[in-house]
Amino acid sequence: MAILIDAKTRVLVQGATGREGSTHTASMLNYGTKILAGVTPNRGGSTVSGVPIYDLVSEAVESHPEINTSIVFVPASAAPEAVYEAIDAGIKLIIIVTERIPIHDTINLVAHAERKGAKIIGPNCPGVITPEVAKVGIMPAHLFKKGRVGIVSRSGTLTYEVAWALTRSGFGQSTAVGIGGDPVVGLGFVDVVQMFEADPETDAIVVIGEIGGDAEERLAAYIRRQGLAKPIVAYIAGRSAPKGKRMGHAGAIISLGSGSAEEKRAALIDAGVNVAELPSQIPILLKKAIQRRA
Amino acid sequence: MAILIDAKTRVLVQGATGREGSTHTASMLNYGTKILAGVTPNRGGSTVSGVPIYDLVSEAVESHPEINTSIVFVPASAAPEAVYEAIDAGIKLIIIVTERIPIHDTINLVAHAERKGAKIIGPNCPGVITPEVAKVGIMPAHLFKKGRVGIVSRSGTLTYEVAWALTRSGFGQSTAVGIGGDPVVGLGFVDVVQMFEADPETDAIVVIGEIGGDAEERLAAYIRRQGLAKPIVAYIAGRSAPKGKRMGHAGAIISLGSGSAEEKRAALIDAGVNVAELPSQIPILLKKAIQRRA
Amino acid sequence: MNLQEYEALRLFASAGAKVPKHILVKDVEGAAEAYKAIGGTVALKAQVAVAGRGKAGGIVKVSSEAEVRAQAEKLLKSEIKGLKVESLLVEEWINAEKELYLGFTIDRSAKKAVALACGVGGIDLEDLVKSKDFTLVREHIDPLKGLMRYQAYHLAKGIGLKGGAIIRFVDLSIKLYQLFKSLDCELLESNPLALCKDDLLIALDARIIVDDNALPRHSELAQSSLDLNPLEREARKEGFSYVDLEGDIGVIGNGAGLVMATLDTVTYYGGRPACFLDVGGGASSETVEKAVRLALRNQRVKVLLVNVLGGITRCDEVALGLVNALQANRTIPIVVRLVGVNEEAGRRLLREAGIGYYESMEEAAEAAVKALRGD
Amino acid sequence: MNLQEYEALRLFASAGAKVPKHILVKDVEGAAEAYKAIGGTVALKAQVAVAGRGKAGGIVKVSSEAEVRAQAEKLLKSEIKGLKVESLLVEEWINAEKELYLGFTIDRSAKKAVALACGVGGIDLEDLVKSKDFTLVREHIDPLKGLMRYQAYHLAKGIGLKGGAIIRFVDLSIKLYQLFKSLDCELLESNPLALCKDDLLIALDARIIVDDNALPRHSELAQSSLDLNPLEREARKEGFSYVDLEGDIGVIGNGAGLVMATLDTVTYYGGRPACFLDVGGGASSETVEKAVRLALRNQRVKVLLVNVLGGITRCDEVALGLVNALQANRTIPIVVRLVGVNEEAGRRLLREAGIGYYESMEEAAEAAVKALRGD
Repeated sequence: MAILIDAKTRVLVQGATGREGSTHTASMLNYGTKILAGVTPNRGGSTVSGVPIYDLVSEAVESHPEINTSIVFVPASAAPEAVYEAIDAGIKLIIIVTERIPIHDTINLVAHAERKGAKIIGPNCPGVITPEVAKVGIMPAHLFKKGRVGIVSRSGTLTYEVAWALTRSGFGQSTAVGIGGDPVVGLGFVDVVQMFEADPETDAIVVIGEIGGDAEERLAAYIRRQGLAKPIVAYIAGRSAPKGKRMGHAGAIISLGSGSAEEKRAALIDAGVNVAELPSQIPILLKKAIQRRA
Repeated sequence: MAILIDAKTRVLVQGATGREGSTHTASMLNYGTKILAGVTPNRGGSTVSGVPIYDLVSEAVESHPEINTSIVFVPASAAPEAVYEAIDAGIKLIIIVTERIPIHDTINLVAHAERKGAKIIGPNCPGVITPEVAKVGIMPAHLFKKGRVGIVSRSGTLTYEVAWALTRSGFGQSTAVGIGGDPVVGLGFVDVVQMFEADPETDAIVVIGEIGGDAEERLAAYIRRQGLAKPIVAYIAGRSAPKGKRMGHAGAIISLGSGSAEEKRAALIDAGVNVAELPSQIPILLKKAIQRRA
Repeated sequence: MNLQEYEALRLFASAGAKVPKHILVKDVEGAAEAYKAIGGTVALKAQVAVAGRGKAGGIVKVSSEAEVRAQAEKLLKSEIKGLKVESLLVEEWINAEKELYLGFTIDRSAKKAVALACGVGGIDLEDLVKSKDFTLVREHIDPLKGLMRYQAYHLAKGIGLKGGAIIRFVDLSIKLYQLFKSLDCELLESNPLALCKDDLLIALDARIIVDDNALPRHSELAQSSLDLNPLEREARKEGFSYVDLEGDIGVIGNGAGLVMATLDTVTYYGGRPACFLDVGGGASSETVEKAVRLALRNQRVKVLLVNVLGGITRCDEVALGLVNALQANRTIPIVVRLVGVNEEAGRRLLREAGIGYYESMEEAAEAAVKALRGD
Repeated sequence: MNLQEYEALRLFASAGAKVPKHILVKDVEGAAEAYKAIGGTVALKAQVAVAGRGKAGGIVKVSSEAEVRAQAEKLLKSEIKGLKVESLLVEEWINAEKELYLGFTIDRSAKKAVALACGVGGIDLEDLVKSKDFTLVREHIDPLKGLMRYQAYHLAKGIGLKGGAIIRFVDLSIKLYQLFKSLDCELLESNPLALCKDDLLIALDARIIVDDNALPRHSELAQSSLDLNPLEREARKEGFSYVDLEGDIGVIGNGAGLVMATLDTVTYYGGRPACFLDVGGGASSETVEKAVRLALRNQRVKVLLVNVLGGITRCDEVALGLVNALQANRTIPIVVRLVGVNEEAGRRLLREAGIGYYESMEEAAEAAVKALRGD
């Protein structure tokens, strides 16, 4: 059943009529994702790639009560309200692709989602793919292949790079989750690793971290505390990044004396995680780790 | 064990050094209430009737971890923050005596308390008394007597009037709860009636309502839906109040075409509640109701 | 506190809502001047803060200066639901394609603010709430995030708006909600809200009730009290809860619930209360004295009934206040019920002044009714 | 965005915080004038938005006009941590009884804002966080209710304040938190915050970093970018994520994570990157062309490494952009890794233009390092 996204996933696209929204609606449908409806205020009654558009999430959900997942392409200024709307309509998994949402808005919406028991992925994330089942995101799906390795990542293109390397090495993926590159995001490494650990269709886990914050250190602390039954390999981008400079992602910055790749690597290694020095080493380390456990 | 307040109740007084706070601290202590600490910012280190005063609730709770109840006498402008402070320090029962708290502030603090699983009584309430055990409130305790009737009321003095009438008729009280006279309050009639219904030390229930809002109608609806094993008698003040005029309590106003005493009486009678026409009839109706059930 | 209509209109406008041209006037000459400034057809609106003003003849449509003068004179001499008309609003007459209702208030059971909209306007909210003929659409507002655009959108669709009207309605709702919240309102409504051509929305009427408890943080508001008569205004200044009633037995007591119950008991025994006066908790003798003097200024009061159950309030203080108030001025019968803390000392004071007292509220109420009948 | 210090001081003052008298100057003459206006002892502070300015000699205490002239001239000719000093703040010298730290930032793991206070000021927050010598007191801020007074009180007690100083610290904290929130800050700090006699608190330094993503709603802020060098400023204008580095291999790619990994791979093979340039997702040929031209303006770039994994980005667009950019201007070796959507079309374009390409990032990075060595 993989994690987060599976054959039962029924998708709502918020901001479906915009450039990004419509392009990716077509691409997701093409991959076989079951998209039941889209929402754009004042566009109710139209369609995008045959998907009916509604003015309000409540209307979409009323007409399509099977909807259980939303993907948000709404521009940053309106995205937080779109997420509240989805939460209030009872949708429990919301994937926010939108980038450039102000951090205080994200803090508020993540707090609200927690209050209402909804899971948030992102913002500023490529989404989630369960290869050959469904993609709720913007990733180039041809690089992914069905299999038993779970990927969780703070980066978009680097996820594709790693997924492709795994695919070519014969490691298909159960699910790949992009948690987003912002300083504050909904689900974190620990949340997703716990899901992979519990998922019978996942045999091994790949974590792609980067500089900034302490998400990797928290994962390391979690693993030290709880242990992990499945083999895990990590890669941390940004070893050569200078202090105090934002490396593209809003969250990728070494600041307040923490967040360097070295610290993260050290913490993970200390927790028994295999850490690759280059993305291309991931499949090799994974193979070794699996053999070791077997 | 009565409800809300019992022998295990350990009290913090917020705003203990003010005129009201210090008077009632003395009076509650005198009644035997276990007050462990008081809080007033910048007064830490002093005492009120021998009770140690702290600057912060967190300090009081650290020194007296047995504290499980707070009573708030802090002036309206600072009362909401005092309540947040108590909630954040983990106190699960907070009795707000303060009157004149703006309604939007009350809405916020009640929502926050719900989020954190704390019970709020009031604002603008006389508090709670479990006669001959403890009083956490401002009521004249000599009018109350230990017994097996639970009282819940939107009014202060009228509660005393009714308690005294019950006492003189030989009906002592298990607990008397003043839920407060504001339009929005924490615990409502239904919450407290449910507690009395479940309380082995309560045999019968007296409800004192008044005009304004629909708390009595909601109680009636609850009783119609769920039934009630214990005999119940109600009195509704304000049959002779005109529409659109606020009768003292912020909440006592017939507005938007609802909230009249007649409607409330009719709803309660329809739910099988015995409704007194005068406060003095309550003990008589109670006697009859108890005999009927027996 | 009920704001005056012109002040509510000003606040609506400052929040970004469109309102008609309007001028507040106090006399006929002013009304004529205002008409000249606005022209065409105008509404003359009596400035009294009561619901149902329109039905009671408080709004007149006029189209000439002569008519303005005649109607203004008539209105300024009238009383509406017991309140004297002291000023008029001369307001541009707007041709609405449709009249709507939009309001915000507090839903006590939900413990939240609520936005209300209806596809029909100009009808009392009370009637809207009770009627089965109109659909009143509601959206509860999460205090932690405020009114969301999609909620306003839902209201707009719920009352049948389309296209551009939806967008304008959503924008207006968000603006008025912000005003409602920032002013600590109990009620804020536009009724009717006119939908005009080109999807323009114009608030023909603005009504705002600010939470009295929040007034200390709204010094920007003129303290108006158009919904109170002179005695009620004075009582408020003195810090009493006072309500004028239509009977002849004045009722004073300590505690709102107790005073309400006293009114009910008087009514039960066939009497009719003339006023509700709560002296509050812990009243001093001076406070009680003031309260009695105030009640006696109500010309309808023929018998005074004082009901005190002393808890925080001390009976001796109450008795002293009564004695002092009545010393020089005991023109009508007074009936007292006095029990509780220091009751013996209080009763002694009353006995010495020749004032009787009762043990129970019922006895006292019955005695007051009898005293009125001269029994 | 790092605000300039004088702007941060102005915002602090408008929020109700006390700040020293200060004047921004651009030249020696201005500094002398400012000194005359302020008098006594002043601090000359280089306006560069980098941490550790004081330690790097960017703050000088002076007490005479001659000194001011001499030191201002020196400072205005200097560079601090690679940033040219273009202006100075002449600031009244405050005698502090004690220096404190007060700041607000985002705690990523808690997903909340956090207030931080320390009984020692003037030390980098970075060092405060890491040091065991000082107690840094933290209060997480519930986004739904903001910083509460009792939390600020807790901070004040936690850093050892007493009496009136506590009350002033609490008031200041609430004011600065409101500023932090209303400006959408990532960081707002006063370091040092001076505790002076009579419990006065004066912000000797004000530092504000506004969330770039929130800038669209803060048109009131002057767009300053003192933390960026000229090439970085230009890149930001073009919409690129660009960071200047100290090596000689320029790195361009699509996606921040991928570009970071490319830098790491270059480093792994012994090379040193000269820049980080992310063209983003779905870049057109024009965007790629601009990116290449921009990178080539970095004088340190001796080899250019382009790493594109096409998903949303199309390889043919990338190739076209590269070819166009390099047509007239191919002075240095370029190494390309190009795979993904439309890779065949893209590679054909490269082949036709005589540009080689690789299949893997590792091969390409290794090749770039070799190209630099002239292998």
